[in-house]
Amino acid sequence: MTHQSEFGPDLAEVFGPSQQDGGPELVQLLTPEGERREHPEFAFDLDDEAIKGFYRDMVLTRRIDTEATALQRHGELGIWAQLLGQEAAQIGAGRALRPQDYVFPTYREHGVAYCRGVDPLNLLGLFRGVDHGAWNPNDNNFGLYTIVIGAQTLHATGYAMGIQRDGAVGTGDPDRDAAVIAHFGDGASSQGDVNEAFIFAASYNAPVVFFCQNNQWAISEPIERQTRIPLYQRALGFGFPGVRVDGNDVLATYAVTKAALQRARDGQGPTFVEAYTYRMGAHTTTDDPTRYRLSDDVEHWKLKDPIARVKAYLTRNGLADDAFFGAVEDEANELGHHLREGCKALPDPKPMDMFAHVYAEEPEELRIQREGFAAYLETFEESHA
Amino acid sequence: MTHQSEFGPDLAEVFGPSQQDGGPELVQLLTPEGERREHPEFAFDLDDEAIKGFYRDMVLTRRIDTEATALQRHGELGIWAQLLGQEAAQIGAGRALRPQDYVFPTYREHGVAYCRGVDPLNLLGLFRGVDHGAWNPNDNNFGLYTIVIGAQTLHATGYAMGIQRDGAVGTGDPDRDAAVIAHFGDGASSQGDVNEAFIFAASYNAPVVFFCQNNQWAISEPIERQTRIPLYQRALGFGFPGVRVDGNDVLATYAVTKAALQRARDGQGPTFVEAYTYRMGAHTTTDDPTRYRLSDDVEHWKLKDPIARVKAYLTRNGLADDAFFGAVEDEANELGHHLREGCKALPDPKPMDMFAHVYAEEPEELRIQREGFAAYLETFEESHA
Amino acid sequence: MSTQKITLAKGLNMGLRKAMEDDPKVLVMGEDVGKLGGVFRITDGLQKDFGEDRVIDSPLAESGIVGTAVGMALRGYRPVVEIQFDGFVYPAYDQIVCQVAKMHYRSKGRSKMPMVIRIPFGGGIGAVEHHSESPEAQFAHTPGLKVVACSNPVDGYWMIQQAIASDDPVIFLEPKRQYHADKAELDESATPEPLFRSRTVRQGTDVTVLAYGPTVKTALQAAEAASGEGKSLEVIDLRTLSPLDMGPVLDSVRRTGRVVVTHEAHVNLGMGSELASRIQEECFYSLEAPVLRVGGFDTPYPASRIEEDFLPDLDRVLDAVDRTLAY
Amino acid sequence: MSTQKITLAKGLNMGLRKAMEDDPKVLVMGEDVGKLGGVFRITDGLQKDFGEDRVIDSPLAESGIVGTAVGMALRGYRPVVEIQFDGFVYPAYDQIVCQVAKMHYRSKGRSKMPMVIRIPFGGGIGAVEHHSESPEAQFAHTPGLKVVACSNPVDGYWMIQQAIASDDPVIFLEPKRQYHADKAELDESATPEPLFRSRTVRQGTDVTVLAYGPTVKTALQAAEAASGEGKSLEVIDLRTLSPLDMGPVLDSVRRTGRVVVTHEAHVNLGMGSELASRIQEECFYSLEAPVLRVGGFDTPYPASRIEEDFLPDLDRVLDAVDRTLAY
Ligand SMILES: Cc1ncc(C[n+]2csc(CCOP(=O)(O)OP(=O)(O)O)c2C)c(N)n1
Ligand SMILES: Cc1ncc(C[n+]2csc(CCOP(=O)(O)OP(=O)(O)O)c2C)c(N)n1
Ligand SMILES: [Mg+2]
Ligand SMILES: [Mg+2]
Repeated sequence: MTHQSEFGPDLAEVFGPSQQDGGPELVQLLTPEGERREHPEFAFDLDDEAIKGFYRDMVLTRRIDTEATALQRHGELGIWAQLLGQEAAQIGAGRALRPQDYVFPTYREHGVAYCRGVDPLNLLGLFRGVDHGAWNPNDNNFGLYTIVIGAQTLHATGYAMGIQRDGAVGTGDPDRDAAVIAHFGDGASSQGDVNEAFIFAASYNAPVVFFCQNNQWAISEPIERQTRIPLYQRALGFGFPGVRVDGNDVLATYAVTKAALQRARDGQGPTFVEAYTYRMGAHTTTDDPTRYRLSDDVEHWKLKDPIARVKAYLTRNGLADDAFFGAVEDEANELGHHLREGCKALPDPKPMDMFAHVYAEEPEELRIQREGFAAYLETFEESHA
Repeated sequence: MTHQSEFGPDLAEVFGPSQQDGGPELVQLLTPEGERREHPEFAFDLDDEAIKGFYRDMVLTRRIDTEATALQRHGELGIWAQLLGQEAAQIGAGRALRPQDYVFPTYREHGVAYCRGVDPLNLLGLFRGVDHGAWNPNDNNFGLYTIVIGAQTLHATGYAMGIQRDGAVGTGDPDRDAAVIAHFGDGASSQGDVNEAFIFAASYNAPVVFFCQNNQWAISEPIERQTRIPLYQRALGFGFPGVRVDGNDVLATYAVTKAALQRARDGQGPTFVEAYTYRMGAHTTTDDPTRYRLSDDVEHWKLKDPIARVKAYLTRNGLADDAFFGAVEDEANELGHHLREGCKALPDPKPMDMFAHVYAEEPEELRIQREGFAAYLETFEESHA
Repeated sequence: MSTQKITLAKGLNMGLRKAMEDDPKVLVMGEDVGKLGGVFRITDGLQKDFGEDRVIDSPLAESGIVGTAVGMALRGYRPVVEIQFDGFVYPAYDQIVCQVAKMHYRSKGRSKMPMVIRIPFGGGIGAVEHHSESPEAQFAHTPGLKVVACSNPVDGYWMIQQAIASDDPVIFLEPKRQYHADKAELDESATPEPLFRSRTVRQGTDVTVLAYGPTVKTALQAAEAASGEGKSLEVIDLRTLSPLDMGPVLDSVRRTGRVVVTHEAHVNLGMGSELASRIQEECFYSLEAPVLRVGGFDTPYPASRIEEDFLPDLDRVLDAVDRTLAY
Repeated sequence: MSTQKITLAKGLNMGLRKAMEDDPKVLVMGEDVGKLGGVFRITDGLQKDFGEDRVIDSPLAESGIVGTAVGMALRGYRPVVEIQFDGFVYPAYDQIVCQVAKMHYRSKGRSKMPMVIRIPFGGGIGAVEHHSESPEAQFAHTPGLKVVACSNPVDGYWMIQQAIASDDPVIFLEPKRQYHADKAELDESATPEPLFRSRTVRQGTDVTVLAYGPTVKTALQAAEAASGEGKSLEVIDLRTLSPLDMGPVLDSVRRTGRVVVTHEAHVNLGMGSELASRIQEECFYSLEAPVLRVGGFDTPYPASRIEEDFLPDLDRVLDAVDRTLAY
């Protein structure tokens, strides 16, 4: 009785399906082979030193990811949301930010967190189950990870409206004008909240960049379930620009995100950036992608590896030598060590911690509950004593 | 301290604001002066008799509206949602339907209800407060009025998915293939639910027409608060066609809706129809539009009256005489009488009715509550006896 | 400052204005709150005086309103969100219970959520479906939110200002049928009671009647009627639903031994059930009779022509009083 | 038919399969329910056998899932919706409480809403935020919905089929930490108990313990432990939360005079408060002690490393048992 849906994808024929190579609209500045490309609208305006920096960023980010994945396998984390394959999208976006900009991440923005200076160890807390978010969002203008899909896009829009009200948009002062970036996935684009965020951002012309990492999958559901046309086109219907950038190309992602952020800071409103990429790993460490996707696809995308192409570029043009790559590798090893040791040393919360910070001002009834539980716990300590 | 927002509407400049005359994209087949126009894509394929029928429909619909408004003023209704000015949009859409199609209305679709053969008296119940919907949705394939903005667009999409599963799409059998029409307003287009309905409809290629009456206002909020670009363009970002039709032109609305419904029935998926019109009256009888809009605008739109232009066409071309117009007027008077008398005669619900139909199968605890209240009520009857 | 007679609508309007004057970070946001002044006119005149950037007409999307307000709060603003009617708070439910309620906890107190969500609630105005709901229990069940209900013009004036001043998110319930009903004398120079305190509004000795929002008036009328029959009812206006201020309640119950709770929300899992549970837990030996609950029945809100039968009224409160006294 | 040993996950899977075989109108819909078989594999293999039109992978939008399911139900289908985790039901809250719950009432019984909304609920699996919530009280407070919770594999098999057969919408709660835990013997030829009935799962004479879903196991363990100390606990698996089946509860309380209710949901306005209210109302003179509640604390669900402290466990149930016995 196995059968497929009889309702044919006629729209995909009309509008063209989402293509594995991103289609002609893809902004690319560095090919998978490591060759630079020009684009009529977007230019990469940094030097080769910066590219070496991006290389380092991506290697370290990948190390955070593989280290955390390994920690999960060893039972040190409850779960981990891998970013393997999405390093360029995150470093490109993260490095385009100014300090005064503000980031609203999902649960997978480890690379962006790294760019913001969040100690990667802090990212592990919530996956280990010791807290819901260890860093102070105000320290690095990097919000806490948001798990309810799409919710943070509205927060980002509201925060951007706050920036407007603070007069920090369109003044021309580069240290004052600020933008917000909202991260989300292709699956998230189907949530009402995300679409409402588009509406509010357009309506108020808010300085926010909607940065979607289209990694082709929402757990087991392919992008075709969420949209029949290239996702960046969604923005056009809301009245602001959408751009599809090669999310495995750190130069292009940087250039496009930078332009979008500047547009926001200048008071020209929201932009939608679709970073076209691929989730090379499982959705999380508890997922089993062999149930729903072909290893062929994964192989195809391996050829587009975001780090390999920068390495190719650097090598081919003699911009970096073994000493450089070796030094980055050493740094990565050090980071790995930091994470391994740090993770195991993360202090477990104490039972009584669950009562902390429920409110800014604790109500009496909660105090009573808290004290009651403390007294209850003490009876055990006594009985064990 | 009065001031306006400083965040300029630069997008409106880029994309062009929503224009009072609907802009060049407006599909129009009958001008406000009553002259027929051709359109490259949409043709009106009925004869002049049909136009006379539409005239009658619109006059009767307007009478339902003015009669109900008067009944509210006389305290017979708690509130009334007026459709004044939107007759052509509703009759054009309503007459394009086949019996097997299904309608999901808002709270203002009195003209569509009329087209479906719902006794207008039945519409009064919920505004009078005697029930939440008096008609059987299955009698006329006309759903109950939905008050929570946008919720019905998802029901419409799901119903359309049901039609697909029944194999009643794209068979080529004109009596079998069915479509769904979802009505909603310009304000509703901002709700998450409506945008999710677009996503589901596109994803499953569901046979549903999203029919938006853009009457320029969501209570006191102008369309510019909801979108900076023409609303029909919203659909393009979701991957299905959008059309802006002159909602004060019954011929054009009919032609466009009919084409969209046929597209759906043929299995070609959803279409967004923006019927560009104007809410001539208040939002409801409790609203006071003088607080937020200029009477100039209303005057401007009076010149585009949907009924006047059909009358002009019929008169100018000698297609209808005084006898015809008089007969329609008589019918309207009769209808008015029916509504006035019928409304006052609508039976009040009985207190115990509140317990009816909470569930298909009443749980014991509710039965006990119901019986307890009945007994309680009896103590009053006894004490009054 | 001299006193003046005001309605609840006026009290709220004045309180909002005062809060906006006192703190430039206070913003008002919602559907039709601008030129129209809200469908109940609670924000009347505020946009004219504070501008479109502080009194923000929003697109028609409740999740969007609350969700963007979260962002504004994170940026240091104090948004006061208006939900047009109780029945339309549900599209924002996710943002309220998963984000507004949890942000402070999640962030270990680093991100405050000083937001007020104003909800005109309750029935009795002859409205159509979804315009007469009482969603308070659902919010009170959610840790991280505070929930209060005002019942009179003077409280409206003070409580809205206190809620705005609170660093915790407050669900602020306004009994819509009282908006333009009774007037009361406001003395703007008075010192208000704290926000999270209940108030005994009538002393009595036989039965304690607990009420909030729209049923405070009903309870007082019942007390008046009962006193004619020689029964002395003590009436407590709870004012705060989460946290509950059990002190005055338990004191009273220890004296009277009998309790009737009344609210418009459905009885099943309504505030009455929590109050009954706590009272029997705390005052087990003081109770002479079970705590009785008089609320909206466990049916959807009915057509308005029979809403007064659905809603608790004087007679049903008195009936419960009689039943508890008969124990 | 021969019997077999199955897990809860398997029981639900088999029950869904049976319902789909028996009635072609039954559809399954949700995120990842197709090829993946759901993140908990409850729908494993169903799409392969019943096709993509009956086992529908949906876009990532819960309101959309429930809202389109409403439309499918209106067309005559019987949708079974999967919400991936408890904490993600809230975006669909509006559709559930305003549409699913009210359609039958609004239409005077003309539009049935035979929908099942399956929600894996509760904690104890070491998950991150929003994956361990217990939202049942909020749904039970809503007239028009029926709410049930299964606690074991055999009930899973039967109850899901009964819920699907019901013409009323059913919120179907599945204790996710039991999915792959204990096995039980299923006899497919047996006659199941009716859906909306509670069940006494252990007889006792001293204290009545009320539980449902994940806490049934806890309660049984407590009873076992208590019996070692000579205390006889009666344990009732409520199974149905709305409507409540008070018959067996009141019978038991009249015998024991003492009650402990335990659930993972927050105590404040949790099911325990409704149960306590009704029990004190119905059995006032039988109670020897107040009804005590043991639930999740009134804090947001904490980080998973301390979730077992948040959740009611054997010790906390026994503590309450001791407290009630000390009265
Ligand atoms: C509201 C909500 N529904 C469901 C989930 C469960 N869930 C977690 S991640 C995910 C898929 C997200 O896909 P996408 O947005 O593409 O982001 P990605 O994980 O691919 O980065 C789902 C369904 C959730 N977290 N929140
Ligand atoms: C979810 C929700 N929020 C708010 C309201 C209150 N409300 C009723 S009608 C309306 C404006 C609707 O505007 P639009 O969609 O343009 O339709 P129109 O009334 O103009 O036909 C509002 C805000 C509602 N009914 N539902
Ligand atoms: Mg994805
Ligand atoms: Mg409108």
